[in-house]
Amino acid sequence: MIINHPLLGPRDASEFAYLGDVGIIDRPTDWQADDSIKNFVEYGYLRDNPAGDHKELWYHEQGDRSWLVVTRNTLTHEISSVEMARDVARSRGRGK
Amino acid sequence: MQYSVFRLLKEGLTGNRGWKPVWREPDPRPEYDIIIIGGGGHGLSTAYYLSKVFGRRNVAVLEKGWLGSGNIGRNTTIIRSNYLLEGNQPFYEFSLKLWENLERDTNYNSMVSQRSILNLYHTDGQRDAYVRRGNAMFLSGADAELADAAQLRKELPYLDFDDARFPILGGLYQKRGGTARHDAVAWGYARGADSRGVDIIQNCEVTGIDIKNGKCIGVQTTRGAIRASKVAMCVAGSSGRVAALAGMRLPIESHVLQAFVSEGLKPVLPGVVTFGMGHFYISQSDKGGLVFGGDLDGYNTYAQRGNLPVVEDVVEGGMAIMPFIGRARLLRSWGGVMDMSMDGSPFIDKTHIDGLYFNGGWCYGGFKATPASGYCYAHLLAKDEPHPVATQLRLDRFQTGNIIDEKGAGNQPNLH
Amino acid sequence: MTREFRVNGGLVDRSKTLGFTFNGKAMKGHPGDTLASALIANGQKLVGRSFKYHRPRGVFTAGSEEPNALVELRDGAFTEPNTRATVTELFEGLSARSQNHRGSLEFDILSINDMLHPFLSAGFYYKTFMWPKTFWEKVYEPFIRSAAGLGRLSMQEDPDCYDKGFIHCDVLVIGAGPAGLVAARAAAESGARVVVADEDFLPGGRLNAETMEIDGSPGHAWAATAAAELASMQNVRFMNRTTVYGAYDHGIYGALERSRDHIGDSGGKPRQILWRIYSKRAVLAAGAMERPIAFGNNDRPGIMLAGAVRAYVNRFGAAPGKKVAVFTNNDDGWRTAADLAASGIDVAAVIDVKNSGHAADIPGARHIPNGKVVDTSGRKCLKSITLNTGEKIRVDCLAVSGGWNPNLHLTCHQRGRPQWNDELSAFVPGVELPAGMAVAGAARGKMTLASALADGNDAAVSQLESLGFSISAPDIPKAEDEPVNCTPFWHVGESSSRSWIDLQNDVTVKDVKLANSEGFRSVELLKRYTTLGMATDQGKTSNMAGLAILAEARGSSIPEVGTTIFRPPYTPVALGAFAGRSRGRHFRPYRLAPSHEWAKSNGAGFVTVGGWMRAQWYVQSGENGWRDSVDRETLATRNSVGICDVSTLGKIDIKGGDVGAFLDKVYSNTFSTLPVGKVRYGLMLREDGICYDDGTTARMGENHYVMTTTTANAVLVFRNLEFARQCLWPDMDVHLISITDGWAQFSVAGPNSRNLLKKVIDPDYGVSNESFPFMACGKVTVCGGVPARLFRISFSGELAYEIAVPSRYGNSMMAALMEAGREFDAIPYGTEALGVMRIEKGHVTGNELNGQTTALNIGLGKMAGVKKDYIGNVLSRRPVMVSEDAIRLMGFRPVDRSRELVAGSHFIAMGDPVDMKNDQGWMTSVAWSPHLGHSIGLGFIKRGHERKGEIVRAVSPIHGMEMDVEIVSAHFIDPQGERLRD
Amino acid sequence: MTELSLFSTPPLDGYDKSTGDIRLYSPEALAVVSIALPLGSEDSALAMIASAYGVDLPSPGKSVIATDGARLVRLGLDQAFIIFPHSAPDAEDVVQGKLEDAVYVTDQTDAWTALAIEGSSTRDALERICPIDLHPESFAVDDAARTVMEHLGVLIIRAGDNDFLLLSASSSANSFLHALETSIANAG
Repeated sequence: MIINHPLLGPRDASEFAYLGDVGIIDRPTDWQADDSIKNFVEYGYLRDNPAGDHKELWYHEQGDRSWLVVTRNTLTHEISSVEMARDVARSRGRGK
Repeated sequence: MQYSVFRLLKEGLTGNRGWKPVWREPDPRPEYDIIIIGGGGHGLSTAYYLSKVFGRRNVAVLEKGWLGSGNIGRNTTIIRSNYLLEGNQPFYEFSLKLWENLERDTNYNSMVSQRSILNLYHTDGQRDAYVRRGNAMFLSGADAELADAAQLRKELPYLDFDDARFPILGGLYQKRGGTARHDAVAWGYARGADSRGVDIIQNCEVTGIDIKNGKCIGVQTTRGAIRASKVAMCVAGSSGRVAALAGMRLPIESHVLQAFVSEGLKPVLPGVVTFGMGHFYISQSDKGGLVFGGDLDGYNTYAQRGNLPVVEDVVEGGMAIMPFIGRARLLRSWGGVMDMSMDGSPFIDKTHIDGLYFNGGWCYGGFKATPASGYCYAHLLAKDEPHPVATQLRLDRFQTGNIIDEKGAGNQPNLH
Repeated sequence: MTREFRVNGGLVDRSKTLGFTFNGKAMKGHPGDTLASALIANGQKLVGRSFKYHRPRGVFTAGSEEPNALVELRDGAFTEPNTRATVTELFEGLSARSQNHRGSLEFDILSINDMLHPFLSAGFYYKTFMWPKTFWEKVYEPFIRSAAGLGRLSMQEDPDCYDKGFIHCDVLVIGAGPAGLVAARAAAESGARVVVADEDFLPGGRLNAETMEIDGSPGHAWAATAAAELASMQNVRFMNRTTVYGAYDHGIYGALERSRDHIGDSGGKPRQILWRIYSKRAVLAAGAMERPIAFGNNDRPGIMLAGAVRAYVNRFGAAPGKKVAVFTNNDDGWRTAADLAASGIDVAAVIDVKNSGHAADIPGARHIPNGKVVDTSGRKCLKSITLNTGEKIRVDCLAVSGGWNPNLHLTCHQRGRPQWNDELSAFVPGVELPAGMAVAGAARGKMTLASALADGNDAAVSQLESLGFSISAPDIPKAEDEPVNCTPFWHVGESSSRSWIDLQNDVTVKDVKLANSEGFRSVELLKRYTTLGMATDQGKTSNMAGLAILAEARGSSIPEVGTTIFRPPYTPVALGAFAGRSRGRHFRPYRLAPSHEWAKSNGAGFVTVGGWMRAQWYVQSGENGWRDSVDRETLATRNSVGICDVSTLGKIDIKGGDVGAFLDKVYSNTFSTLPVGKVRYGLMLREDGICYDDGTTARMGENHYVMTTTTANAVLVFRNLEFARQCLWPDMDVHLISITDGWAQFSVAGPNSRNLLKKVIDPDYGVSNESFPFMACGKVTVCGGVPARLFRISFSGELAYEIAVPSRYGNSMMAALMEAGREFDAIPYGTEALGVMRIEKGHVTGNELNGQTTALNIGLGKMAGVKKDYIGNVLSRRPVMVSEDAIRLMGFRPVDRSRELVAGSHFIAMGDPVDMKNDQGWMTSVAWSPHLGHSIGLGFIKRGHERKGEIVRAVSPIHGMEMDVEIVSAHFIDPQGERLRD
Repeated sequence: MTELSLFSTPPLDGYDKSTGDIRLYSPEALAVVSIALPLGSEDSALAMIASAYGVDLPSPGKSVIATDGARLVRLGLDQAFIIFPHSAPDAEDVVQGKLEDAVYVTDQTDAWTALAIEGSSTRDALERICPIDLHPESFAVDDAARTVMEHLGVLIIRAGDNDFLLLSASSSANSFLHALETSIANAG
C-alpha cells in the first residue's frame, strides 16, 4: 500500500506502523468518574470495525515520526484522505 | 450412507454409480428452534454436536456462500493444544481430544494427522516462557516435551543451526499436535449434521436480525424471514458486520492473515515447525505442498487478500530457519479475514439480547478450536450454561479485568 | 545430432549447438531453444509422469501454463524441482531429470495406480483409511505422502543468492506481445517513464510462434525491431525474462526477473531479482492461452495444444510429430495445419467439430467436418486416434484446439470477478480492475492481430491522458484480421474411456460428474473435492473445461456456475527470491554495543538481545564452563568493582516546557516534582493497566529529561510517547529524540566504584557521597575534558554509577575504566552476572514484565499513584486485577539448599493435586547466587505477600521435577538498601 | 592519578572504497545536531535560524546549505537536523551558541554514521534497497527522506547529481555498510 503523507508525499506503507481506529484519540478525560472503568473499557476495547471507510491511525516510524489519520476503505483498501493526527486530535478537543 | 473400504470396493466394481449426495440442499423452513448463522467450520460443528450430543435437530445453518467457504477453507490446518492460560488451555486440550477421535465419530476421513508441532526458541527467556507453558499444558492433561539443540540437530538436521542470525537453542514439542485436512473437516461435520436432520442452507445471507422487546425472534435473509427461539452468530471474520445487524459493537477487529502453499514436493517435513524470532510456521500437506504462514498484514480489512511486505517477511523467516527451501516455489497465496479479539482469546457467550448468542474472536486459533468451539457452543445453546472448559470465554471479561492475554500484547488486536 | 525432428526456419541459432542431458542421456540443442523444444527436436516424447495415476505424459504446451513437462533441473544443491521445460531456456551443460516415478521414467512401478483407478475416484480417501485409529499416521499417510508430491528438494542450503529492488514508473506494460509493444511504444513516445516486462526471453509473444505479418514484414521481425527501439530509449526499461506475478494495492506489482537462470553458472551474481514495481498506471497485455478438448485418453505423449505445435514448428524449428492430425472447434486450429503443411510436415487430417467448410486449404490433409476424436492409442507415445465414426487414423501427434482464454489472472488479484463473453465463449476481465490497470489485446478478448494492435494503442492512450501526457498521433501498425470463429465444445460425450481435464492432478470428466452428484456443486467445492486446478499450473489449461462440464452436469450455464478466483503468484516464484538477502546471518541487522571490539578481544561470548549483541560473560583461563565465569564476575563486583556496557538500554532525550506534566501522564509515578540533578525510577503501564516498561529518568535541566527504557521496548516506548504527545496531549510542548546510539553507557558497580571513577572523572567534579548522593545525576568531563554524563543508580544493589560518554569514545572508555580499576582488580561483567545480581536484589526484567502483570503483581502497587490521571491508572483498578487472590512477586529458595530451582515451574500448595485448578503461580527467573551459596528465584504466587515463610511445591512436570521451596522476600541481599547509599 | 585518555573510534572511520564507477566512503568528522521548534514559538525559532544561518529552514523533506556550509535538513514539522563538518564532541554547544534558546538542541553526531555514495550508477545500486523514487526529477538535489533499507532506518539526502549522503544508526553501521556493498556488487 502507499500512504500519501500530507507533508512528504506518497510513501510505502511499510515505513509506517498501524495502530487502529481513530477513536483511540478520544481518551476519557474524567478518570475519577464513578463509571470511569466502564468508560475506559469502552475506550480501550470497543473500536469501530466497519466494512467500508475506516478512519485509522498510522505512525510514520521510518519517516518523520508523525502520527496520521488515514481514511481507508476496508473492502477495497482505497485511501481517500490523509491528515496529520495532531490536527485531528485538536479538532476532537484534545489539548494539554 | 456408511463410508468404508468395502463400500469403496463395491462402488469401484460397479462404476461408482451408487454414491449418494453427501448432504441435502433444502429450502429454508419458516421456523426452527435454533438458527446458526455461518456455515463454516464452527457453525457446522455446532450443528453436528447439537444434533448428535444434545439431540437438538430442529436446527438450520445459514451460509451466505457455499458451505465451508470461510476460514475453514483457507487456513494452515494446524491442530494443537499448547496454550498457557487457564482460560484457554483446558478448552484447546478438550478440542484436541475431540480431533483425535473425529474420523470415527463422523465416519469421514478428515485426515487428522498427529505429526507433532515444534516451537523453536532462541533465547533463555523464550526457553523459560516455554517451560512455563509446557508445564501449564501438563497441568491441563496435555503432552509437552522440551528438546535441546543437540536433540533437534539429530531430528531436523536441515534446520539452520550454524549460520543463523538467531541461533536455535531448542524447542517445545507437542507430539500430539499436527494437521488436518481443513475442507474435509467441514464436509464431515456437514454430512453428520445433515444426516441427523439439520438443514444446511447455502447461498442464504442473513440481512437482518429481528429483535422484539429485547428478545431475538429470528432473522431476515436473502431467502426470506426465518423465525427461531435462539439465534447463534458464528461468522468469524464477519462478526463485526453481523453483530451490527443487532446493533452490537464487539471487542473485535477484522484483519487479514495471509497463507501460502508451495508446489508439491516429496516429503521434507515430518511435522509442524514454528520460528521463535520471526513469525513463521510451516507444515507439509499430504499432497506435498509446503503450507506456511506468519504475521497479519496488520491493518483492519475485510478483503481476503494481503500485500507484499508481509509475504516477504514470512518467507524471510522461513529461509532463516530452513535455507533448503530456497528453490521450492510459492504456488499460491491467499488471505483469510480473522476476527481478532482485544486480548487474543475467543468468546462463546450469550449476548445482552435474550435469545441471541455469540461465538467469535478466534483470531488465528480458529481452525484448531473447531471441534471444541462447536461442542461448547452447542452446550451453551442447548443448556444455556457454558461448558466447563469455556467458562472464561465471556464478553464481559474486559469489564471485570479477567483478560486472557496469552502473548501479553495488551488491547491491540493486530499484535496477538 | 539427429535432424529427424528438426524442420527449417525458426528463431533458434543453428550456427551454435548446446549440449545437455535428460535423465543422463546426452542431447543437443541450439541457442533460442527451450528445454521442451530441444527435447522435441531430439524425439523425446515421454517427459514425465502424472501426479495420481503416474500416467506417461509428454510436452503439452509451449508456455508457462505447462501441466506435464516438469523436470528436476540442475544437480546437487542446485536441484530445482518442478521446473517447466517449456520455459526453461537451454544452456550449455544443462542437466534435467524427469520426476514423480518409482523406477525409471519408462517403467514406473506406481503406474499400478492406473490399474486401480476404479477405486481411486475423486475424494476416495475421505471415505476410507479411518480404522484402526493409529493406522492413519503409521501406515496409510506415510504411503500416500511418499507417493504424492512431485519433485525432490536437495535438502541442502540454496547455494545461489537472490536480490530484490524497487522500480518506479508512470506506466507498466505487462507483456511484450503485439498489444504490449504498441502500448509501450505509445507510452514511451509521450515521454512517460515506462517499464515493459515480459516473461519470455524473446519479446514478441505469439508473434514469434506465428507466420503472420505486420506492416508487411514477418511478425517476429517487427517485434524484434519494436523491442530494440524501446530498449534504446532513455525513459524505457525493457525487462525480458521478467514475470509480473502479482497485482497489489495502489499500483504496486510484484515481478520476478530470472537474471541468471539461463546461464549455467550464476557467477556469484543474484540468480533472480524480486522487483516491486511502483506504477501510476499499468497496461495488462498478457495475451491469451489455448484450451484443450477432453476426449478418451487425451493425455498421451504426442497430444498437444494446436498453438503449441505451431510454436514448436514456427519458432523453434522442432517437429512434434511426423504425421499430425488437428482436432479443433475453431478456425485457429486450421492455422496450425496450414503452418505444419508449409513446413513440410505430413498433416493427415483436420477434424473440425464444426460443420463449416475449409478455413484454409491444407495440401494432402483430409477435412473431417462434424468430426470428433473419441479415443487414442499408444502408451508412451501416441500411435493412432479413433474418430466417432469408428475410423482409426495413425498419427504420432495430435494438435488440439478448444479455443482461447484471455490471460486475465492479474485482473483477479484484488478479487475482481471475470465476466462471461458468449461471443468468445470465454471469460474476459470484469469491470472491477485493480486501480490504475487497463487491459489490452487478447487479454481483453481482442483475439485478432489487427484488433489487438489497435487495442494496445487505445489502452496506452487512455492511461497516458489520465496522467496528463500529450500523445502524438497514433500510428497503428497494419495487420490482418484473421478468422477466429469458435464453437463452444468442451468434451466428447461419446468417449467411454477416461477423458482428462486436469492433466497434472489427473482429474477426469467422470470425477467432475461424480463430485456434482455427491453435492459438491459450487465451483469452489468442486475444486477442493477433486483437486481440479490445484496443481502447479493452477488449472491454466483445465479450469475452463471443468467449469463447462460442471455447468452441463448441473444443468446451468457457465456464468451461473462462475469461476474460481485467481490468486498470486501468476506463475510459481522461488522462495529464495522472496527472502532475497535476508538469510543466514543477514536475516536481520546486528546492533553492536560501543565496546564490542574491546569485549571481543577480552574473552567475551555474545548473546542476542533484541537486535543487539551483548557480552554474556568473559571467560578467563582456567574456568570450566560459564558458571565459573559468572560466579567470578558476580563476586568480584560485590566485593570490589565491576564494569558492564549498558548502552543497549533505550535512551530518549526529552525537551520542552511541559515535559514534567507529560511524564506524569505516561509514568505511573510522578516526575514533575523531580529536582534538577536527580534521577527517579519510573514504571509505565499500558492503558489496560498492565506493566509495560520501566527504567530510570533523569532531570538534566529545567526543560530537559533523559529517559531510559528497557533494551527490548525502546522502539515501542518511543512510538507510544509520540502518540501521547501528538494525539492525546497535542498542546504540550514536548520534543523527543532517541539518543540510544549516541551515548556509550557503562555501569560501574561495587564498593570500589567511586574510587575507580575518581580516577576517570576530571578533578573539577566532585563525586563524594555528599556532593553526588544516591540518585544524583549531572554532566561531567572525563579523561581530560571529554563530555560525559554521570548517574548514581544501581541495578546490582551495590554502590554503583552509570557513566556515559559519546559513543565514539565507548571502546576506549571501556579500556580506560579497566585501566583505572586495575588497582581494585576491577572486572568486566556480562549480562549473566547482571542477571544474577538483579535477581539477588529483586529487580524485575522481561521475565516479570511479560505483558501480563500489574504494578500490584510486581509489588509496586503503592508506587503507582492513584491520585493523578496517567495511562493505565483506571483499568488497573478492575475487580479481578485487584482481587485478594492476585499474584505477587516474591523470592523463593529451595528447602534443600543443594537443589537448583527451575524457571517456568508452577507453584502448587502442599498436598494439592497438580492440575490447573490448583495452579498458584510460576517461577519467573532463577539464578545461582554465589553470594548466598544456593539457588534463588523470583516468581509470582497468589497472595504471596501474606505467605512469607510458607513452603510450597515448585513443579516442572516437563522436567519430571518437583521440589519444596520457601516463599521469601524478593530482596535477597541488603533489603534496606544501605549499600546503595553509603 | 594515572593519565587516562580517550580515543575517538566511530564506526566505519576512514572507510573508502571504489567499485566500478561507484565510490562509497565515510565522510570525515560530520557533526549532526537535532533542533526542535518549541510549540507556539515556531515563528521566532524560524526567524532565529534564518538570521543565524542566513537561509530559511526549508519545508519537510528538503534541505538547504547555509552560508557557513552547514546543511539544514527539515525532517518534520517541528524537527530538523543541522549537519556540518566538526570533530570535537561539542557540536551541541556550537549550535546552541548560534540559536540560543530559540530551539531545543540535541547532539546526534554519535547516534548516526554517515556514508557518502558517488558515481554515475549510484542509482542502480541504491534501487536494490531504497524504496524512495530516486529519479533525478522525482528526488531533486538537496531533497531528503527518512526511510527504511534492509530493515534499517536511513536518512538519505541527494547531495549532487549522482551523489547521496546516507545516515544510519551507528550501532548497526556495519550491517548497513554490508547492505550497500552487496547492492553495489549485485548491480555492477
